[in-house]
Amino acid sequence: MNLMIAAIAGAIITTPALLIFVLGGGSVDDALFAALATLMLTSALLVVTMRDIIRCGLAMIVAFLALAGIYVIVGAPLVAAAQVIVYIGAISVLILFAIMLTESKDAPSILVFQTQAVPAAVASIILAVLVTLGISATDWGAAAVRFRLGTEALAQALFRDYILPFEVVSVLLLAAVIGGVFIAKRETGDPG
Amino acid sequence: MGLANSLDAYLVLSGALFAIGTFGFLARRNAISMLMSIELMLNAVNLAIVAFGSFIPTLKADGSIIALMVIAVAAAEATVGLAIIIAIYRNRKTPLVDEYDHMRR
Amino acid sequence: MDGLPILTVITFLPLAGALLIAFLPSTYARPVALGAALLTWVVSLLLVIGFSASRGGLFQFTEEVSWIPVFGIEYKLGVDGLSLLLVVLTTTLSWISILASFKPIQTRIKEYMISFLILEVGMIGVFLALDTFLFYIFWEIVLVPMYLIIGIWGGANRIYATIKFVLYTLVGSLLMLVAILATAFAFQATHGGDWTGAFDYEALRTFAASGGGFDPTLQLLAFGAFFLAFAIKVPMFPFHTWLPDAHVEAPTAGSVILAGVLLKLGGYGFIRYGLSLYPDAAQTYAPAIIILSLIAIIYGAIVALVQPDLKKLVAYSSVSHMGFVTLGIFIFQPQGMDGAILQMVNHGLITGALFLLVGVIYERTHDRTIARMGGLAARMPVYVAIFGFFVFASAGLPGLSGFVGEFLTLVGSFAFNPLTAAVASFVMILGAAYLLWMFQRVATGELSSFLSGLGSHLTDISPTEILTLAPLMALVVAFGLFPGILLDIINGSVDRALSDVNGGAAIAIDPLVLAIGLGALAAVVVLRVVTLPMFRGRASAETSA
Amino acid sequence: MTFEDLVTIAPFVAAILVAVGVVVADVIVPGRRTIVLAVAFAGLAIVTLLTITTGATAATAFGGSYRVDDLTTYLDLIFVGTVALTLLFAPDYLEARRLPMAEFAAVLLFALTGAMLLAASADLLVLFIGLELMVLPGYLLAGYHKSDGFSTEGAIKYFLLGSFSSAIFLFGLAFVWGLTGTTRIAEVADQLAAMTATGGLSAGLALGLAFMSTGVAFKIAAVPFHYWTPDAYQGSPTPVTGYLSVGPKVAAFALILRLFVEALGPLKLDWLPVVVVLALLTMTVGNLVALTQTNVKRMLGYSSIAHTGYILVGLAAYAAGRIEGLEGLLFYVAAYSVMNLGVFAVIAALQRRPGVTSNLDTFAGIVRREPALAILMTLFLLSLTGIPPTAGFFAKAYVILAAVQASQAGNEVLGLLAVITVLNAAAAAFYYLRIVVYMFMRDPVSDEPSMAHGRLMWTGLAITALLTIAFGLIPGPLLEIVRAAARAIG
Amino acid sequence: METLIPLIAALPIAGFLFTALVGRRLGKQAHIVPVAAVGIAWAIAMVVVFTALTGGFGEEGRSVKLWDWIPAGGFHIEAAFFVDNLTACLLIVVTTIGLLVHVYSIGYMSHDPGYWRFFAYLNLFMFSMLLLVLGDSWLTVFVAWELVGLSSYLLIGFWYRKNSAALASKKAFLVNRVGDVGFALGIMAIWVNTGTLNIRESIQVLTSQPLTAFPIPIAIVALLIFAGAMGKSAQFPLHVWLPDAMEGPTPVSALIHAATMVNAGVYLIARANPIFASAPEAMVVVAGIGIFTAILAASIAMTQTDIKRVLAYSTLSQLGYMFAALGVGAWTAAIFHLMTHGFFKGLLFLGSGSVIHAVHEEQDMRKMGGLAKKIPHTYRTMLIGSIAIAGIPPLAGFFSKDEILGEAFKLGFTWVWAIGVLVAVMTAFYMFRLIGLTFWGESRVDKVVEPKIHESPRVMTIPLWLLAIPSLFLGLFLSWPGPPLGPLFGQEGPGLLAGWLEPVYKQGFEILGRHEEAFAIFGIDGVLILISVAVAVIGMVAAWRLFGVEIGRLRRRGNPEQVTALSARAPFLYRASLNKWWFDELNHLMFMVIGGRIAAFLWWFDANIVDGIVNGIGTVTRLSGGGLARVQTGRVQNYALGIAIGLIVMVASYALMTGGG
Repeated sequence: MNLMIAAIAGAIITTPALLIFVLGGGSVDDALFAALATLMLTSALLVVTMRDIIRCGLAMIVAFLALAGIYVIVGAPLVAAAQVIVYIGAISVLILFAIMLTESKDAPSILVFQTQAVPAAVASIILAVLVTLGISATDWGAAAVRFRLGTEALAQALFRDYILPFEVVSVLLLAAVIGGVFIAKRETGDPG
Repeated sequence: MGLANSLDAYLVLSGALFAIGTFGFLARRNAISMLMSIELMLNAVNLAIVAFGSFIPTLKADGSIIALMVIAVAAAEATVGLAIIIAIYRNRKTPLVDEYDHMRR
Repeated sequence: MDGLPILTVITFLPLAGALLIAFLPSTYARPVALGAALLTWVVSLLLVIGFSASRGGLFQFTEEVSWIPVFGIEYKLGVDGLSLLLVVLTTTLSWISILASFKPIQTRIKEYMISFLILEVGMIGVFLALDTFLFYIFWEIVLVPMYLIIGIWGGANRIYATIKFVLYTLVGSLLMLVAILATAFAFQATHGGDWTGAFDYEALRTFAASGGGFDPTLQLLAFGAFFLAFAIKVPMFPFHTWLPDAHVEAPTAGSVILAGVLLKLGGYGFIRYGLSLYPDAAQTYAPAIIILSLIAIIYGAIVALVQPDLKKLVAYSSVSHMGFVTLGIFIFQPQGMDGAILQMVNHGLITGALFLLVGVIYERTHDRTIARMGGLAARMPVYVAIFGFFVFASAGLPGLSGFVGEFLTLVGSFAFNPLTAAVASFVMILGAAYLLWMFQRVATGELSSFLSGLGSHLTDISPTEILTLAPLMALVVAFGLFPGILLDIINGSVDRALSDVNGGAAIAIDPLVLAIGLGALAAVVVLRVVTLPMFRGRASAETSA
Repeated sequence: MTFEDLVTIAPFVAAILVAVGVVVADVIVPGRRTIVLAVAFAGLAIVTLLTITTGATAATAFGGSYRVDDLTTYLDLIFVGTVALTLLFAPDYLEARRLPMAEFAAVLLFALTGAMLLAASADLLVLFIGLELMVLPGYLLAGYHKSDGFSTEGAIKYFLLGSFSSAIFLFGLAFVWGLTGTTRIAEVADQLAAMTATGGLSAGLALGLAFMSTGVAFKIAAVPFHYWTPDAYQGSPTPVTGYLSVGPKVAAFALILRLFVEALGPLKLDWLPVVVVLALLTMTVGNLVALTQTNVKRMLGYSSIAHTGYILVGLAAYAAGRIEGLEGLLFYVAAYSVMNLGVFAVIAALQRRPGVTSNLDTFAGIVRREPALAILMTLFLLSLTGIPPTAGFFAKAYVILAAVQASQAGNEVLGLLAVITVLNAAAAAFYYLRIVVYMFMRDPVSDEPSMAHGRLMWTGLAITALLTIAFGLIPGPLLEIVRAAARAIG
Repeated sequence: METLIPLIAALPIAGFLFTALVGRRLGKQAHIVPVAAVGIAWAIAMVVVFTALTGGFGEEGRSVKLWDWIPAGGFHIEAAFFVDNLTACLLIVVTTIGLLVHVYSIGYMSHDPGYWRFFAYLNLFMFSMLLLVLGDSWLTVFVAWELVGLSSYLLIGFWYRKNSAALASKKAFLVNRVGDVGFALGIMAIWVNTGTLNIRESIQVLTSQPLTAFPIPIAIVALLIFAGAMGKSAQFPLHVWLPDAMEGPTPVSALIHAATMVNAGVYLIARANPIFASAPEAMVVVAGIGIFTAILAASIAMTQTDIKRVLAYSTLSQLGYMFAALGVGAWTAAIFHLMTHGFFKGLLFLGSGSVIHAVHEEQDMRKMGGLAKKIPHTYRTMLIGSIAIAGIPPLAGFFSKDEILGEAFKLGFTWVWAIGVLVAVMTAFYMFRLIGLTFWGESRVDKVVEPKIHESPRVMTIPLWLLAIPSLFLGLFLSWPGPPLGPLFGQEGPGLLAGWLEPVYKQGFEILGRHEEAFAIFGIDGVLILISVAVAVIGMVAAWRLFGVEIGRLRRRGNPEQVTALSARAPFLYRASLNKWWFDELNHLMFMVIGGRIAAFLWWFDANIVDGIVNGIGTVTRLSGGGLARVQTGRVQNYALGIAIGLIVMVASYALMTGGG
C-alpha cells in the first residue's frame, strides 16, 4: 500500500525532470535539480497538509533528503553531509520522539488545521509571489556557473575567519542542552 | 536553459519552501507540526545561503559555513522547543497550541 | 546674608523636615512639620528684609551651580519682587494649612505631613528657579504630593478628582516640556551649537529681547504650549473643570494650598516666561486670552451663584477671580499687571481663608450643602463674624486687600479698552450676589433643623482655628490699607515684564472681536434660556433660596 | 587566534566561564544556592572589571568579526547589571516555589554571553548567533516554572513566535549577504553605500530590509509584532519577567545599533519612515491597551511596549540626522533598565508567598502592609511616567529633545512625533497612577501579615532605586558615557 | 487742624473697634464709648465747621494727607482728608443727627440682646459717612461709598434672625452695588481722562482743557458718576432697596435712610458740579430722573399703611426734589433741602420710632389712631416735622422746597416746576394722612396693648425736641438775609448758605454762565412763593377732609367711606400705588427667575458640555484601548498571522520605496 503510494509519488516527481531532460535539452544536473526540487516541494507540502503527524514527520525527512541532494548539486557537499547527519540523524528523530511523547495521533482535520487556514494560505501565497518578484527583479551580480568548493578551502575559511562563531555555536548548544534537560525532565511532585 | 546554473532558480525554490513553511506555521494546530514548519523555513533560508555561497564570487566558502552554523542553531532551537513542548504538554495534556489561550486581551 | 545660599535654604528646609519626620515616630509628625514650615516662613521673612525693593526688577540672592554641563543646564535660583511675594505667600499659607490640618487629619499623619512639606518644596522651587529645566522639574514635583493629598485624605469621590487633576495638569506641562526643549535648542542653534545658557532664563530673556528674538513660528508654538500648561493651572475657561472636583474632594488644607498657591503658578508662569520669552506670540495671543478671561470672570461668577456646595461655590469664585489675573496680565498695562499680581496674593489670602472657614463648618457638621445650613450666627457668632469679614473681602470691599487688586486691574483694562472694563466690572455685582446670598443662607435666619439636630457638636470656632485665620485677617487689612508695601516690591518686575512685551504698544483689541467673543457666550445662553425644559427643575430648585 | 584576540574578548570568555562555572559548582555541591550565587556574583564582578579595563581601548579581534568600542562597553555594563540585579531579585521568589537556583543562574548567564556577543559583533553571522544565544535561554527562562501552566504557556508562545521571527530575520540577512557578498559589518556598510550611491534601493535589498525589520521589530516588541509580549510577561515567573522586559529588549536594540545603524547606516533615510510609523503605533497602542489592563504584570508588559515606542523616537531622530537621537536612545535604555527591573522586583517581592496573583486588587492598600515596597513602587512608577527628578523623566526629555531638534532641522514629522510622545506619556500616567491609587488609596482586600524579604532583594531594590533617582538628578556622568558610546558608531 | 480733621473720622472707627472687640462683655454699658466717641467727634466737627465757614481754610479749603495709599506707577492715590464749605455743611448734618440718633438709641435699643453690636455698627457707619464727606480723592470717596453700603447692610440686617431683614439687607447692598459699578467706571474714566483722582486736581484738568481733549466723553463721565449717586440716593430705577431697608431698627432708618447716607448722592453731584456743568445733556437726565422719582414715590406714599414705609417713600420723593434741583443747576437749593430735610425727616423717623415703641412694635397705621393725647411729646414734634416737610412757612421745609421750585421755573425747567408743584400737593397730603391716621380720630389700637401705651423715656424725647428746633428755624436761618424773606425786610445779597457755598460752585456757575439776577419778591418770585404755599395748603386740607384733624379749635372727623370711594374711582392708579407700581415683582422676574435660569443653564453647560468634553476624551481613549486589546486572542497562530501580514505590509512599503520592485 505504502509502496504503491511511493511509486505513484515517484512517477509524479520524476515527470517534470524527464520533460526537462528530454524536451528542454537541459543537462543531467538540470534534470536532477528539477526532480529533487519537485520532490522537496511536494513532500514539504505534505508535511504541512497531512493529517497523521507521524507521516508528516516522515515526509519532512524526505524533504530534507531532497534538499541534501540539491546541496550536492549546488556544490556544497559538506553542507549536504551535515544536513543528512544533523537533520535526519538528530532533529527528525527528536521530533518523532516528541510526537510519541505527546501522543499526537491521526486526527480529523478540524484538529489539524486552524480556523484561519484559508487566510494563512492566502498570506503565504502573497508572500511567495512578493519574494519571487523581488528575486527576479534583482541583479545579484551572480557568476554564470556555480563553483565547487574544496574541503580545505572551507576549513581554511572556517578556522581563519569564522573561528569565533564556530566556538560560540558550541556554547549555544551547551546552553540549549542544559536548559532543555531541566525544562523537559519530570520533577518529583510535578503533575503528569 | 540551465536551471541548475541559475541562482534565481535556487532562490525561488527557497522562497517557495519558505512560504510553505510559513503556511504550515500559520495553519497547523499541533505544536510539533508548527516546529516542523519552522524547520522547513530555516532550511529554505539555508538553501538560499548555500546558493549565494556558490554563485556570489566574494562569498566563496562563507556560504557553506554559514549554512553549517544555521543548521547547528536550528538543532539548538529544536532542542529547546521540544523541551518546552513536553513541559507544557505535562501541564495542559494537549499538543494543540491554540488551546493554550489562558492569557489574552 | 551673602554667605549662606538663603534661597536653597528656603527651598529645601521643608524637605529636611520631611526627612526628619520620616525617621521619627508618627507622634512627632505634627510638631516637626509645623516647626519646619514656621522656620521656612521665618527665613522667607529674612529674605524680605534683605531684599532691596529699589532693584526689585533684578534677580537678587542668585545662586548658580552647574548641574548638567552637557546641556548647560544649571541649578540657578534667584528672587525678584514678583517671586518674593509669591514665595512669602507660599511659606505663610503652608504653615497655616499645616496647623489647620492638625485636627482634621487623623490617619497616616506621617505621610500627610511629608507630602505637604515636599509640596512646599516644589512650590517654592517653581517661584525661585531661574533655569527653565529646573523650573519644569519643580513644576512637576508639585504634582505628586498634591495628587496624594487629594487622593488619600480626600472625600468620597477623591480618586476621580485626583486622577483628573493630575492628567489634566500633566497634558499641559508635558507639552510645556517640549516647548522648553524646543526653545533651548533654538537658542543653542543660534549660538553656534553652544548649549551654555540654552536653559538659563536670563540668557533666553535677553536673547528674546534682542532684535527679533525667537523665530515667529517657534514662538507661536512654544507660547501655545506654555499657554496650555498655565491656562490649565490658573485655571482659565474652558480648562477649569478639574478645579471644582479637586476642591470639593481635597481636604481643607489641600484646598487652601490649591487655591492659595497652585493656581498662582499659572499666573506667575505667564508673567515670567510667557511674556518675557515670547513677546510677539504673547501679543498675538493676547486678544484671545483677554476674551477668555472676561468669559471666565463673568461665567465663573454666574455659575458660582447656583452652587449647592460651599466648596464648589468658592471654587467657581476662584475661576472668576483668577480671570482678573489673566486679564490684568494680558492687557499689558502697568496698572493691570500690578492689579494682577496683587490679585494673585489677595486671592491666595482670602480664598485660602474661605476654604479654612468652610473646613471649620465641615469639621462640625460633616456637610457642606448650603441648603442644610442657616442661622449659624445664632450659634457661632465669632465664626460668622470672621466668615462675614472674608466674604466681604472676597466681594472686593474697599479697605480690604481684595479691592485694590481688582480695582487696579479694572483701571488698567479701562485704559486699555473701556468695554473690557465695563464687562469685567459686572463681577462687582455678581460677586457680591453669590457671596452675600451664600452668607445669608448660611449665617442668617433661624437655625436650620439640620444644624440644631447637631446639638452641642455645633461649637463656636476654636482658638486654634482662629490662630490659623488671624494672620490672614491681619494681612488682608494691612494690604488693603497699605498696598504700597506690595506695589513697591513688584514695581520693578512689572516694568521689566512690560518692557519685554514692549509695553503692549502693538496690542489693541478690536471691540468687535470682544463683542463676538462675548456674543458667542450670550448667544448660547439665550438660546437655551428661551427653551428651558431640560433644567427647569434645577433652575427652580436653585433659585428658591 | 592571537593573544591580543584573547585579551579583546576576555570579558566574553569570562562570562562563558562563569556560566559553566555555575553549572560545575552545582554539580560538585548540588542544591546549595549560596555557593551558586557566590560564584555567579564573583564571576560577574570579574566580568565587569574586565569589561571596564579592556573596554578602555577600542580594538577588533578574529579578523574583524569581534569589536570592542565604547558602545560595546556601555551595553555590556548594562547587560551585566541587568543579569546581576535579576540574580538579586530571583532567589526569594524561586525558593518559595522550590525552583533550583543553579540552572536559573546558568541559563541567565548564557543569555548574558549572547547579549555581550551581540553588542560586540562586527560580523553579521556572529550577530545572528549572538542573537540566538541571547534569546534561546530567554525561552527557557520564560518556562522556568515548568509545573505552572501559565509559565509554560508563555514560554511556548514566546518560543514559537520567536523562532518564527528568527527565521524571517535570517532570511532577510541572507539577502543582504547575497547582495553585498560579505558578512563583515564594515564591508557591508561600504558595499551598500556604493550601491545606493548608484540607483537607490534594489528589490532584493528591499526584501532583505523588510524581512530584517520585521525580525528586529519582533525582538523589540514593536507594534504590530508585539503579540507575544503580554502573554510571555504575564506568564513568566516575575523575576524572569523583569529580566525579559529589559535584557532581550536592550540586546535587541544593541542588534539594531550594530545592524541598522552601522551595517545599514547608508540606508538610513530608507528605514526612517518605517521607524517613525513603528514608533507611533508602538507607543500609542501600547499605552491605550495598557489602560484597560487589570493584571499589573500584563499592564507593565504593555507599558514596556510603549517604552519601546519612546526609544524608537530616539532612533528616528538619529535616522533624521541628529546624533542626539542615538544618545537619547542609549540613555533611555539605561534608565528603562533600572526602573523596569525595579518595578518587577517589587512585584516579585509581593509575590513571595506562592499563589499571590499580580492582579490590581492584590495591591490594594499594601502601603499598610509593606510601606517600603509601596513607596519604592511609587518611585519606579513615577519614573516610568516620566515625572522629574527621575531617570525616566530625563530619558524621555532626551529623546524628545532629539526629535524636536530633528524637526527644527527640517524633518517636521519628528516634531509631530514628539508631541504625540508627550500626549502618550500623559495618557500613560493614568494606568501607572492607577497602581498608586490601589496601593495608597484603597483598603486592602485581605489582611495578610507582611512578608520578610531577603537581604539580596533589599540590596537590589536599593540599587535600582538609587540609580533611578541618580540618573534623573545628576545625569551628567552618564551623559558623558552615553555620548562617547554614541560617537563610537554615529 | 492737621490732627483735628482726621480725628473726626478716627474717633468713630476707634469706637467701633473697641466695641466690636470687647463690647460683648460690657452689657448695658456698651453704649458709653461709642456715644462718647461720636460726641467728641461732633464737638471737633463743630470747631472745624466753624473755622471753615468763617473762611479759616480760605476759598479752596484745606486738605490733610495721611499716607500714600496706592502708589501704582502712574496710578497714585493718597489717603487724605479735605474740608471746604460744602464738606462743612454736610458735617453739620451728619455729626449732629448722628449724635442725636446715638443718644436716642440708648433708649430705643435698651432691651435688645445685640445692644453692643448695634452701637458698634452705628460707629462704623459714622466713620464711613464722615470718610465719605471728608475724602480728598474720588477713590477715597468710593471706599467710603462702599463702607456706608457695608454698614447699612449690617444695620438693616441687624435682626439677622428675621429672614425679611436678611433679604432686605442683601437687596440693599446689591442694588447699591449696581450704582457703585457705574461710579467705579466713572472714576476710571476720570483717571483715564485726567491722570489723577484727586477731586480738585481732576476737576481742574477737566475744566481747563477743551472737552474734545478727553478720550472719554465728559457726558459719559457725568452719567457714570450719576449712576453711583442713583444707587446710594435710591433714585429710580434703583429706588427699590430703600423701602425694604425699613426692616432695620428705626434709629437706623432715621440716621442712614433719611438724614445722611441717602444724601451721599446729592453731595457727590454737588461736589462734581463743574463736571456736570460741562455736560448739560447729563444734567437734563439728572433733573428728569430726580423729578420722576419724586412723583413716583409720592404717589406710592399716599396709600401705604406702614408708617415707616410712608416716611421711606416720602424720603425718596424728597431726594427726587434734590436731584431735580441738581439737574436744573440749583445746587445751593439742593444742599439747602438736603440739610433741612435731614433734620425734619430724621425727626419724623425718630418720632415714628417712638410711636412704634409705644404701641409695642406695631407699624400698621390702621392699628393706631388717637395717640395724640397718650404720647404728647412725640405727637407735637412729629406735627412740627410734618408741617415742615409739607412746606408751610415759616418752617424749614418751605424755604428749601420753594427755592428748588423757584429756581427750576426761573431756569426754564417749567416741566420740572410743574411736576414739583404736583408733588408738593401730594407731600402735604400724605404727611397729614399719616398724622391723621396715627394721632387723631379714635383709637384702633389692639385692646391688649391699649392700656400699656406710654410716652417714651427722656433719652428718646429729648433728641426729638432737639431735632424739632432746626425743623422750625433752620430754613429761615440759612436763607437769611437772602431771599425770600430778606428782601421783604430790605436786606441785600445772598443767603447765608448761598454765601458759604459760593466758592464751591464758582467754577460750575461760570461754565453754566449763570448770573444772580435780582430777587423780585413783588414779581415772579412772589407769585411762585404764593403758588407753592397754596398747593401745600391744598394738600393739607384735602388730607384733613379725608382723615380728620384735631389742631386746637380745628376739629373734624375722618371720612373713610370717601376714601374708599375715591380709590374705587381710580382703581388702576390706586392699585399701582398700593403695589408700588410692581417694581419688586419686575425685579424678581428679571433677576430671580430669568437670572436664575441663566445661571442654572450655565452650570448645566459647565457640567455637561465643558466637563463633558474633558471626560469624553478620557472615555474614548479607554474604549479604544479595549478595542485594540481585542487583537490579543491568546492564540499563537493568530499572532503569527498578524506578524505575517505585518511582514507583507513591510515588504510592500519597502518595495514602494524602491520605486516599483
